[in-house]
Amino acid sequence: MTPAPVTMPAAARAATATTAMIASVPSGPLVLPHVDYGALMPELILIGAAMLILTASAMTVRRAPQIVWTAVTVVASAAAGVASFVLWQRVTTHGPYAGLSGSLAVDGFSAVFLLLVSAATLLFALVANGWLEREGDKGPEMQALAMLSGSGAMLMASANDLIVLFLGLEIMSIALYVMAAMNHRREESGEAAMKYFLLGAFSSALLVYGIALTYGATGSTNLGRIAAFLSTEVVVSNGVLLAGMMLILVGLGFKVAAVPFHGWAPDVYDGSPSPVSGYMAAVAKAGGFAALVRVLLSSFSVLRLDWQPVVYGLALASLALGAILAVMQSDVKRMLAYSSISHVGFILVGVESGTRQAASGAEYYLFTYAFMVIGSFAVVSVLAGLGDRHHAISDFRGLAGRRPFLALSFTVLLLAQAGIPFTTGFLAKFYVLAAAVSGGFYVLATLAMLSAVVAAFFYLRLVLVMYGTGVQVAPLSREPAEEARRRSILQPILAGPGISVAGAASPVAVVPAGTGGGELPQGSAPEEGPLGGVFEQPPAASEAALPAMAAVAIGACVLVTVVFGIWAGPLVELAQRSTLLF
Amino acid sequence: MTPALLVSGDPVALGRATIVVVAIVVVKALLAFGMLMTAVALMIWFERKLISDMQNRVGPNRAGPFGLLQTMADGIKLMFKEDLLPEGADRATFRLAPFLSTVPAFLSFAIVPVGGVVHLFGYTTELQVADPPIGILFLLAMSGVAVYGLMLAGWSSGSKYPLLGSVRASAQMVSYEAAMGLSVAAVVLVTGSLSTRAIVQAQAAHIWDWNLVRLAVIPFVIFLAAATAELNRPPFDLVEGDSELVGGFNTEYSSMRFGLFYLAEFMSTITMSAVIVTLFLGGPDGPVIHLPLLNWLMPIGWFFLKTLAFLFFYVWLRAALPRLRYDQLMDLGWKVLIPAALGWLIVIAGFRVGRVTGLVTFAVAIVVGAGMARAFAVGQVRNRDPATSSSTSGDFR
Amino acid sequence: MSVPGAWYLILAAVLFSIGAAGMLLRRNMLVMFMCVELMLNAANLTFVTYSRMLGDVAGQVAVFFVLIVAAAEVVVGLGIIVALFRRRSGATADDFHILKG
Amino acid sequence: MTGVLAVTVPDLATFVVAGAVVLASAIGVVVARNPVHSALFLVATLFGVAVLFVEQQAEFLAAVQVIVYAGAIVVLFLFVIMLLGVDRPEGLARDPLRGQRPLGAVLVLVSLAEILALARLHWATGHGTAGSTGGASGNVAALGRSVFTAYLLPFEITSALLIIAVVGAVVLARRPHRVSQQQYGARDERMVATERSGTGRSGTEPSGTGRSGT
Amino acid sequence: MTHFPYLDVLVLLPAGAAVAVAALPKSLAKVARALALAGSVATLIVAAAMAAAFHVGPGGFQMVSRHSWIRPFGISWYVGVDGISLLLVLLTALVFPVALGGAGERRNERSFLAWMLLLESACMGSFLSLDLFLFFVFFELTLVPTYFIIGGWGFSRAGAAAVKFFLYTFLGSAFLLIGILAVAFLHRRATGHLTFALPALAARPGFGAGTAELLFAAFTAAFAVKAPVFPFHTWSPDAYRESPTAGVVVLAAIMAKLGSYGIIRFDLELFPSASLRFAPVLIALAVIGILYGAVVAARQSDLKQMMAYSSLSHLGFIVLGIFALTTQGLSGGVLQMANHGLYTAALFLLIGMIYRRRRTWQADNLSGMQKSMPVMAAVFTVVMMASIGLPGLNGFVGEFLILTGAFLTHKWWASVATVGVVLAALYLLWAYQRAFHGPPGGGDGPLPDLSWRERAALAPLVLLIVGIGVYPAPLLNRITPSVDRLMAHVDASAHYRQPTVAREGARVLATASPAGARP
Repeated sequence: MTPAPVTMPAAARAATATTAMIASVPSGPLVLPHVDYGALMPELILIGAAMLILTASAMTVRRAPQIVWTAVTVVASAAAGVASFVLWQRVTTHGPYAGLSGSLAVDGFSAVFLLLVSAATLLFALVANGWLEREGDKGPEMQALAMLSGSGAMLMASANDLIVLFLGLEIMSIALYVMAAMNHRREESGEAAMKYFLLGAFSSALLVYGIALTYGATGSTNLGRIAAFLSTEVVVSNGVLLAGMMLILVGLGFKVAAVPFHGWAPDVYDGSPSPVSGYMAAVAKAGGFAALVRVLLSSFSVLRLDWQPVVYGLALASLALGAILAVMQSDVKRMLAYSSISHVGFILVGVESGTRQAASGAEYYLFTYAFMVIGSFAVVSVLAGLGDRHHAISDFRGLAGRRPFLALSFTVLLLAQAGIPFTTGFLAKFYVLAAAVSGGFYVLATLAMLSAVVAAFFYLRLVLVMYGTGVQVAPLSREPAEEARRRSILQPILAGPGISVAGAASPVAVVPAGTGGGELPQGSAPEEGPLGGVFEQPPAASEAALPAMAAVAIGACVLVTVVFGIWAGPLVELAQRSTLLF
Repeated sequence: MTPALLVSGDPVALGRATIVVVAIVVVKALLAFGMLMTAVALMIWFERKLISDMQNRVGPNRAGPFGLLQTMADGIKLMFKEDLLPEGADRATFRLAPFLSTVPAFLSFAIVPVGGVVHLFGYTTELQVADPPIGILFLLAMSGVAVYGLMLAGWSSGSKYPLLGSVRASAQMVSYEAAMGLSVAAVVLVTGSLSTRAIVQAQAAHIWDWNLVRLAVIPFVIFLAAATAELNRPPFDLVEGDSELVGGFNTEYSSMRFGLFYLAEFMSTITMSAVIVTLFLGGPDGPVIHLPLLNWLMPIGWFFLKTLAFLFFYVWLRAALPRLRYDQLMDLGWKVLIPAALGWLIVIAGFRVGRVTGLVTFAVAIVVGAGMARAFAVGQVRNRDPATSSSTSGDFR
Repeated sequence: MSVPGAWYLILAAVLFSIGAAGMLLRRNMLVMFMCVELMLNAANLTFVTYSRMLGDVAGQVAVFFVLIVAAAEVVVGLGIIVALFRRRSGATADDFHILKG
Repeated sequence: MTGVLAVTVPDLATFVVAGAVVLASAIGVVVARNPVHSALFLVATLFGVAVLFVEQQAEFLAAVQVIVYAGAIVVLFLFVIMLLGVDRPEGLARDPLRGQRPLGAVLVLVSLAEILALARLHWATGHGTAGSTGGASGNVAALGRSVFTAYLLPFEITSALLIIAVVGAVVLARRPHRVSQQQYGARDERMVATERSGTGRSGTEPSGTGRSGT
Repeated sequence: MTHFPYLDVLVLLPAGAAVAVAALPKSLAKVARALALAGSVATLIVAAAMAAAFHVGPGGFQMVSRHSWIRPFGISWYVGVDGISLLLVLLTALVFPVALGGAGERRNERSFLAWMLLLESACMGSFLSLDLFLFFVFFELTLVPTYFIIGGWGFSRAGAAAVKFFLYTFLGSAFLLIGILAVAFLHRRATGHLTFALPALAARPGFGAGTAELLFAAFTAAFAVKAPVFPFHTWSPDAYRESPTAGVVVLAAIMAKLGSYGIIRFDLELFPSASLRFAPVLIALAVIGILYGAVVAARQSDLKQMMAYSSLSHLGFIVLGIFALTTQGLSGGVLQMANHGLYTAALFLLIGMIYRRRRTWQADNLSGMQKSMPVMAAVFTVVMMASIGLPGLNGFVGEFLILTGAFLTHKWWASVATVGVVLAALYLLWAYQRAFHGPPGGGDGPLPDLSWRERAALAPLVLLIVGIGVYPAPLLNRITPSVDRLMAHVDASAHYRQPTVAREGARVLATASPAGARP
């Protein structure tokens, strides 16, 4: 096996491949292509493990405890991670190539995404374990579907053919539709799945039509051949190609929940089981962006001037709407959903510049964001209680007193998402902004940072709530207490637009609008330390034990976020190197 | 629309059509239709007579010799009955449904090679209405479409029992279609072509070239069972189980519309028998005396003989077997026929590659089959025990 | 000589638009889903037409895959719809138990 | 592509008829008030498309289209419609979201116009690889070959897709555990009222759904 | 020269102590305070040692420590100290132990101490960084501990104040980050080399004058918010009032200097010509801030609020000194940063001590404290006088240098600014009179005077206030070479010459005795 070192715009090679394919079609013995199992190993491991646990569960009378399925999933994901790493090693030593009749791109870019998906699946398995045990959901389906979905995302990331891309996307999404519907105790779960499904199907229809038009315009669905075609032919005002490209963009935009196509995200993140929301946010975005970046930056890089304005618009809209709407949420999961939309905006800011740096920036962002968001939803998942219902912001009140570990972890993860230094979140933002700035998109970068400020507001609000500050402790009676609690939570929210929006526009306007000075009642000494009350108050919600596996997952997420935020070199270099092999 | 599908492989579609060619096609179609209609009339008589014999009754004996014209009489009676349209019916659909049922039944017959090749007026033509390159897929397509007739008939009646009957019918037909397709796949695998003509020709040499033998009976059995279910014939006639559903999907129908359903059912039975003959029993293959007329009449004779055997078989089944319970029906389809068909297909494929591969595949298939049996057993246990239950059984139990 | 490909493509584009319009206009989940199928069909028609115009079988292969995907989507989508309805008004689906033969 | 004159009559007729059926039925899918009628129109569209496939030497796909789409997919649709008893006409009069209807229509029209304008009949610019897709009967073989050579990977990964579909169907069909449902939250799940619009033909309801048809 | 890695230790030692404190088991919670104090004192000792090892004379960076951090971006751990940062590092090292010792929080003490130590680390990092990225990281990092300190240990409306503080400063940094990126990438475009190191970027900027002005605006936005300069100050009264004593001490004494330090270090280094161009604007803002702060402060009866506005006024002086763009003014500005840090810290500590005794900040509710607390009254007087700018105390030296420096270039603005000095005297003395004179009232019995512990905390501040006032030469000796270097850089890059008098004047001052400081 001597894989041909194909870099994408290798026109000549693609051309010969085309003729070879056509010539081989009509007659003669069937020559199967060389199957590069090494390149497919991560996907194969995940699919195989999924099959294994499904079969095993069907064969045993007594339902095996959930931990068994989790263990298999963890081992399989770890193995897939190792396989991805081996692949990475191979790519770094032998160079990238297109395997399996050119339908699979084996390069650093895909290897990193394989690694990312493996890690995400592993973490998901850990988080989901506790969730499934709590909900009394026996059976391996959740874990199996997660692995299958992961394999779909992997295929998307390494697809070198639009058809493979489409199939990968469908494998990923269809599994996610099912996973979204798997909370039997919540009405919202079914509706979330429904909404996700309908819009997902709609978007994939758009994508398919886009692929069809692209196929017609370029004569191939192979990304390499499309690139070759576009680089050799002078395509002047090819409307079909543009329409096809835009439809592909829109289809993938739906998947990553970029703004005009984001409508499903909040409901779906809210309604789905919390671990699934995290997985969705990490893996679906990773897969979608991997495909988007590959398509835009390799095949359609010639048409840069055509897609850049669109991506610009998407990025801007995602940034603005994601951040502003997140501020208005009173539910943590919805807030995280909107925040994920603003993160999408950030990644698009990076993509916009269309350089190699953009690819690695997006990659780094997604890689680190996966840990943050899975960790965040893991915390939500642990706290949400039976039925996965309690995730209003008010449910997080005074968390620090009750669950210091969770509060601290969540704080770190939220701060990382807000982009605080010495976390990977900051570096990720820095990375994509660097890509944008180096591409000359100063205005976009600045607007992105402004959106980050708005975003910081709602992350911090949640942190504050967890640490019980700014909120007076509830009086005795129950109902008004609930009301008061809501109102006090809402107070910063109501003040929010005043502070954030006006604040973004002109700092001067804020004091009168917001929480201006000098209004303290004369003579009455201000109550000191709202924290005190919180610590003395008995915890309101019933305390469930922290599932050990979820704790491990959260800890791992936090560690990755902080450690690689400080010891930044390795991950950044990984991202940088991976796209050198792009 | 469908004629376009039909003739695509024929000269008409390729733009080489002359008037004569078109005429031949038209004549063939008309001939086939007439033949089928006659066959249906005879089949109804045949069934009633045979059943009554088996049940020690006399059966129809008034109209015509041996009651041969009984069908005719019934048909005329139906024709003149009042055509009722139920109050709650969805009118258009109610009217459409019988035709949706009849047309596929007839169209399926188009691909069946009735005999060999004849030379008439300087033109060579095959004794079948059409031989499209996708041949046998057309059968599957038509049997897929046939569901609509039943389904819509039940639904559009706007009443309870027909709806239940039609929901059952559609579930049953869709389920068994899978098994049927898989056993057809086995045939296609050994033939290497989808064309029915090619399938028949591949079986022409010897009796052990018949797919019945070459595929070691199993696909044949599966196809037979699946076809019976597709036809809603006993013992799979839950669709119209009179004791439970009054009359099933056609309860609200009367007059000729009812007659059309009846017609469709018998037409399908005949067509299906013919298809089985085509697929597994070599079609018109048989010893032929090479004389000018006989050499093309005898294959037709063989074909009719074989088909008749299956028709007899169907009637016999009806007389001999009780109706299945719905869950038994579904279990048979999903847990026996489909896995068996699939497994056997793989084994055959293995043997096509090489003997060792085939044996290995066979062993693996047995192991997998054992595993599956185990899994089904587990499922049974779980369904009985509500504590461990996570029932996956459908809503129709 | 057969009909020019462009005619087919325009037909497909119109079909696609009808599907998209239906998706946006209707609120019945099942009908919306059917509209998605219309869109997929439009894409398929486009693929087949291009396949003929380019003399390349890849387009037909793509249709093959789209069909598979559509089937898988339908299974899951309808499963979700059924699950949703069953949970919403517990009665509807459970009453089918009388079907037990 | 040569002009219209070169088109043979049967081809043209087939295209026109099938195309008309496709478009008319597609519109029917969208505007039919009863989901069952929508489904039937969908079948008609599918058949029309199948005919167009045949017209373009894609017989295999035409057959698969009918088998898979008409034979399985739409049947499933109808099945679900009947199973759930949602076959009541939908009140199209009510605009779901204020302004969504006109907006949607305008959006679609604009995109259609844009696609058509962008194309301006320069539909295919890719490399024509000359020659046909294999002729009348070679088509299926060519397709099969292609699937097992150039498209081996996508072909194989569809298995994952189908597994997911199966597992998904099983998971979704699974009832929540009875015990735990009593234990928690069964009540309020049931209390959520259904919002079915329109007045149903109660005759078609299999049983008892009338009480939810408020 | 292989010397002790003073700077690395200075940055990392408090962070290490923070981790150690946070990681202490609950059973050892009592040790936390001692440990934290030990950590901050150790930092102070290291800082002192560093100051001792500092070479007086050369204006460049010393004790540079550089290690590659994120190689793909050319980002490195690059720290160094010069005369300008030296002072601020010392101030930081001093104020933190004082704040911890003088105004600790008992509730949830470990977290508080950990956050404080982390904040110290971040401040140190900001003052020492020579890499723009590194600076930004530390600059941003200061927000988090501050946010938690205000939000967690503040007063009734601390939450809102903390959020406001965070958002405002974060908003400023948003522009800063883009500015930094732009500077680096423009540099790369010009040189083909991606780096964030300040000296490299300052030596060869890759942008023209127009771009420089935009970038200057972006950088200055961040610093102006942080400082705060007049129209960007609105977060500060809330934050000052609501934060706990230790927090406000650090906020006013150290954090505010981050802004002015940033202006000196980055604006002047990177965009000399733009600085020159925008100097009038900033001077105008500074003077408006001086007057506005003073007037508003005069109208406050809340002591803490008054001090907040007074800080605004004093910080205006610093900005005025910087943008006078004369060696004198700049030196004065740098010196005044340290001075202001010292007396503000002391004042806020004192106010905190008053609050601890009387649970109020309202000057009207306090009266006659002089009787019961003579020591406190004495200390308060000294510190207050320093704040007013009484000759012989440190405030005077700084303000005098600033005003003389500014007078050379912006005569009218400087004249107007002097009104601020007068106003400062007015409101401070008035407040003093209301709080300390008159009949003792409102309280419950005689109040205890300053405890030994409190005295220990205040002592170093008061000593330095007096010491610098009397003998500022050692500081000016260290500041002036760096300022000279900077001014030379500005002159060279902007084709500008500051008045000769200014340069020479500062030199004379640096070597002169306190008496020589008189005009």
